[in-house]
Amino acid sequence: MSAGNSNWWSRFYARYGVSGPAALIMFVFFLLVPLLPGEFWTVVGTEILILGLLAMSFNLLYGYMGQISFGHAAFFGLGAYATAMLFTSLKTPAGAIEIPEFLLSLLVGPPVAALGALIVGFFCVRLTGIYFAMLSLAFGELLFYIVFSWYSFTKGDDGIQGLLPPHFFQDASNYYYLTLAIVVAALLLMWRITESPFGYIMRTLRDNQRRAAFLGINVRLHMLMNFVIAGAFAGLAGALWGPFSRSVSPGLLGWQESGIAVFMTLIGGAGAFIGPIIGSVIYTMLQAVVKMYTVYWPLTIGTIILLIVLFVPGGVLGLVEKQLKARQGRMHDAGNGTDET
Amino acid sequence: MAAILEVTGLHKHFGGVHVTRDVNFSMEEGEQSAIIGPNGAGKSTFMNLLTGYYRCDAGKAVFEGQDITNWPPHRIARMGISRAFQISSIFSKMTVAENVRSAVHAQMRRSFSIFGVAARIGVEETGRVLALCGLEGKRDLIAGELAQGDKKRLELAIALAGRPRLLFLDEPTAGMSIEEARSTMELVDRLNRELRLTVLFTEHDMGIVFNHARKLTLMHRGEIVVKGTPEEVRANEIAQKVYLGERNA
Amino acid sequence: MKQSDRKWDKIVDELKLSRRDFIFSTAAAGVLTLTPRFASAQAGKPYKLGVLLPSTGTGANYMAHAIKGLPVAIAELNKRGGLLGKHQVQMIYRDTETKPDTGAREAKSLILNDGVDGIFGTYSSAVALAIQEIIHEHKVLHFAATSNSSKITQDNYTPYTYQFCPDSNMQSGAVVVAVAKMAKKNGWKSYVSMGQDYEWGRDTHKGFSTSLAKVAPEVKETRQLWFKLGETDFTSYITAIMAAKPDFMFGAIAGKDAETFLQQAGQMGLFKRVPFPGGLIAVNDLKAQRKTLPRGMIGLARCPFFAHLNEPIMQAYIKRDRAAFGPDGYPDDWACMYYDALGGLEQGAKKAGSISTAAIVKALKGATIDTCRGKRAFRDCSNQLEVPSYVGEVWDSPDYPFPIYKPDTMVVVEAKEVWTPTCEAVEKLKKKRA
Amino acid sequence: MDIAPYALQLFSGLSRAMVLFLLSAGLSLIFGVMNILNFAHATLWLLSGYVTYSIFTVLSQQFGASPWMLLPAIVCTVALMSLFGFALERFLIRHTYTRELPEQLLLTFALVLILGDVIKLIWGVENRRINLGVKPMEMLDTLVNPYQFVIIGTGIGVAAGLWYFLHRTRFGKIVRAAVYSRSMVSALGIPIPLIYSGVFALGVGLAAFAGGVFLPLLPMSLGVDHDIIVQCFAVVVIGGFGSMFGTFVASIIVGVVYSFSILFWPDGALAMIFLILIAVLIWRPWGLFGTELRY
Repeated sequence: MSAGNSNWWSRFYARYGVSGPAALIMFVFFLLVPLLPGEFWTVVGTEILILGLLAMSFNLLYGYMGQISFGHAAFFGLGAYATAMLFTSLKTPAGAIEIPEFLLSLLVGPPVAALGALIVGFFCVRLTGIYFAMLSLAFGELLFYIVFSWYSFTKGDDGIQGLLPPHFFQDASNYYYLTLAIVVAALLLMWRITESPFGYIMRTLRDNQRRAAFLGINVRLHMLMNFVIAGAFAGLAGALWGPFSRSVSPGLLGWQESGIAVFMTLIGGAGAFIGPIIGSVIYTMLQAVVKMYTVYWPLTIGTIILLIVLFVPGGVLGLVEKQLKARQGRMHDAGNGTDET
Repeated sequence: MAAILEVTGLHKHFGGVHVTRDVNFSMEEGEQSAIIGPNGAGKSTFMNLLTGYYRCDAGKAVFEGQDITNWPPHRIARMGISRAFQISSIFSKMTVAENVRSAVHAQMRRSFSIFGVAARIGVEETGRVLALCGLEGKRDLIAGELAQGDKKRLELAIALAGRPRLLFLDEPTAGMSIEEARSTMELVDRLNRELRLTVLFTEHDMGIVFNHARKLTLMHRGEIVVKGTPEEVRANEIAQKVYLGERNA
Repeated sequence: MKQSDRKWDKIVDELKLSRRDFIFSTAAAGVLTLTPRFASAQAGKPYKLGVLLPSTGTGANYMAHAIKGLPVAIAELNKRGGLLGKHQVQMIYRDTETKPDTGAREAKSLILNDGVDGIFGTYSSAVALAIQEIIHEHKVLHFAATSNSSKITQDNYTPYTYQFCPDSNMQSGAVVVAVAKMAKKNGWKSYVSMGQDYEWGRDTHKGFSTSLAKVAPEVKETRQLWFKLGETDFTSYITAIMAAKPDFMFGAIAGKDAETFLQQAGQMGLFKRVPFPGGLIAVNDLKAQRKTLPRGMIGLARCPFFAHLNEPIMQAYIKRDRAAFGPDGYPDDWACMYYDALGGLEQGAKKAGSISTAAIVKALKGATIDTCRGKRAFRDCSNQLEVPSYVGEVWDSPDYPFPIYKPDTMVVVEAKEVWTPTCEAVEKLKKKRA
Repeated sequence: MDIAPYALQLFSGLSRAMVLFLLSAGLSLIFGVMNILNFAHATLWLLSGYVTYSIFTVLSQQFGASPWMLLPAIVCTVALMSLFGFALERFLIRHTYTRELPEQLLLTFALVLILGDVIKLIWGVENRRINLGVKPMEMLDTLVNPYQFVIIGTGIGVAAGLWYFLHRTRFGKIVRAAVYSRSMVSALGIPIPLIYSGVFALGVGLAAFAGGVFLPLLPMSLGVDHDIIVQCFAVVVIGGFGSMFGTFVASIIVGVVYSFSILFWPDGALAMIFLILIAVLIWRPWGLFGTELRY
């Protein structure tokens, strides 16, 4: 019995790495969130999912392609604005929105963000490392500035209010389950992509771009495609954000928002597929709790990031994985190693 | 027999320094030859020019009748030119099998497939290349953690996974034990013999050069000094002065 | 400043808060997250009041006094028994960071987690608009007293929001009244505008230029300059203004940017060449820049204590704050308006005979309340308190350690003269709410 | 044509340029030598402004108020902050040299958050300013702030000083060599870690100096660092990584372009900076005066 169990476990672990069990546990946990007393934790859960999706999309660039983007939130913001604008124009004269129109407005976020990513990415993928980071930052700031200044189109600094979802989704639990369904579907799609030949080509680009080029890989074109995919997922997260927050504002595109995606990824661990979501759980919950007690939230999160960079370089999941590997190494000597990591 | 590679008047300079100067060079299909020369002679630059890593300032390179001058690396690679690097250049965070598998995917033109399952595509080919290079037992190890000799073999495996018709090897045995070097060069010989793979390699070890290359090209200060069979090169006066003399003395 | 900090420490001791709690939740900034610990004899259900103001971002220095003053005011209210004499008020403070998203998130946290009954705030209009969506949905009372975009009470109207501050149109209207008089007197013909490139700046500028064009069409705007929030170097803007040689300049500048601009412009002698009438110069500016503000400059204020020294309520505010924060601790405009909001809450509960939001909202509709600015009524259609704006000349007073507006030339522009003229016009602006 | 407005705008542009240069010089130095993009540079600058304020206030109370008290206050601040920079490098930054780029960025980003709140804890949210009592002076039929000559002079002085240091002193030459080849420097038997600590301390010292010099012009307030660091990045990137001369030229370009944008297209002044930055990154990612080899 116990042998069979461990066999099942090791096969499962071998196939999905530490992400598999973590994802299963989290999925069960996420299903149960609305059962917690009070609406508050459901709202926090929704935020965890949306920002987690943003961080996951960022990690397509960072963890899989090896480039750090400080302008990734620009696509989150573009998605949010696209949805917000369509949402506003689809409202009935009475100021409400019907469910089909609402879902339609959610759909517009990813393509708009992907289009933005295509334009920005066209330039960014020519560079790597710090230059990639700087150029993405510059474009992100430029997009922020455009949304901020183009008052007649975007309502500028005011943002867009009144994004109250249809009555059914005004209930926190219903919106939560909608978000959960969309995010889980997006993550399954992402998993599929990262395990595809394309996903592994991304890893080769992360490890050694020059070598990949000599294999016949058009480096820039592949990077651009990944940039667009990541932008689309960020746009999806943005689309969910507006109706969740009931309003959007230009700050969603700013570099500090990008910084949050970077934080989450780093806290959870960029090396594991599910790492950024774990990061989102930790970051968002901490934020919700810490802000109840002190205004010194930046100090708190700054110290945590400092400690993680110094002492837990692989993030929380990296640490877990290391522990598990050490245990596994002790249990079986050699034999079935892991297929995926 | 037709030349598979024809290079004429290849010229490259960095700032004021000429690293290759008016290089004319050709290879026939199925040939296995070596470029030798002291450090800084321009051997690696020559390979970098032919594989598109550097742009040349003048000259022309024709591969299988197609002008590939100044093409980007990935297009040259797709033409069927592969290379292995002097300092092993592998995908260090991926496993050995994943390294080779991705190279196979690239060769299969599946690199843009985002919905395929990587673990199920090109499995046979991957297995074959791994077996060929003696890396089956190490397929699940992380590439960056391999021993130096294994890294070089993986380097070769990645190059072979592209199913090249012309293979450049930059110091293929550097860092290997004598035993590993021998088996690696035997593999190269076999590929050349059985698959009629055209091979051009650089090497410092004159023993390997004379045992495994049927033609030699000696470069010095960016220029080709001598071309010919090992015996011809060995007999050449300039060659002895600039290179062989110092080495074999 | 040092002295007031020490006084503040004393207050905290008197409030019987442990020093450790104080450090933990507030530290030197005087930023509070605290609940008073007075046990009341006939304690009813406590009234939980969320306070959403920034202690981070452009508006932080403007809000500092209000953030540290509100707990003192609430403590005093609780000593009297609280709302209706039996409901102790618990204040829960959250930082909006001057970001709409953070504001919306913290509003949700206050409502859903802390279960607040009412929310005071906030500084930035954009944040206020975002918060309104949340408070309308959850039917929570909202008193605004700094953010003054006219949208808050008109376009984005919700019955749960009450505005204690003159809105942006009322403020620029007041400036126009003053400027038109001065233009006539001095023969001014041209001006340059400069503003913060965001909603409030644009809105204020629009209000000013359109009404001035109506009142004094001969005065022309020759140049507009917009700068990004958080600008640190105004030199190039100042030389550009001087180069245009206007008769005067109009500015829509607030927060720390106003402080920076006034300092740099003063040092460059801008105001010796170009009068700057009607820039926002609130009591906190008069205090902070007491040495450097050019005397004779015409400023605009929202609720200056020195304009209503005869009002008993104002006298009480001044007395309380000077006792709490030292002799220099006169409440600034923002603090006064939040105290008025607290007073409004107390009177609303009394009128309603209940602390339920629905009852208070109903009771305050069109009601007249006592404020530090005298008896003032809420406008029926927008819940805008009928409060004036103040335009005056910076002047050294013998009575205060900092300059105030010169009393005999100060113009008090009443709300009715400058606000959106009819309720029909307001109704037209209101967006539909589902 | 009246030339005076343009001359004035050029003057204010130069003043802005020197402000940017003083702020970016340390950033550029640290990046060039250590390859670390220090997000916290502007926060360290802001912290220095507060520290200078406090020392200035104490000195004025002890020895009587005088604008000249600013000089000893700046000297003390630079010394203190350099020490702080030395310690930062030794205890924090050093651990990230072998790490990947994002982790280095995040470490300095964490410092932005931490130091920002430390300022709030110590000085509160109220702005801090000092008043030197400078009187405006007449120039070109208009008035200017004489302190701006101090800023421009200081900027040029610092540029000259840095040039002298990097080209004429032994330590400076080693630092320059380290920009191009670390292995060469360590082959000379010079301990690289010491150079890094020294350079980081020097960079923070420059930020501290800038903080003190701006104090009479700019009230110190929380959050200024967030607004200004992106502009500093733009200057360093446009000038070219590792090139102090490039940083100097880029400051002038950015400052003057900004200044003239205000005259001709005020709404787009900041967008102009980002457009220049994007153009440079696309056309010459290594910057106007950077070295291509390091790209």
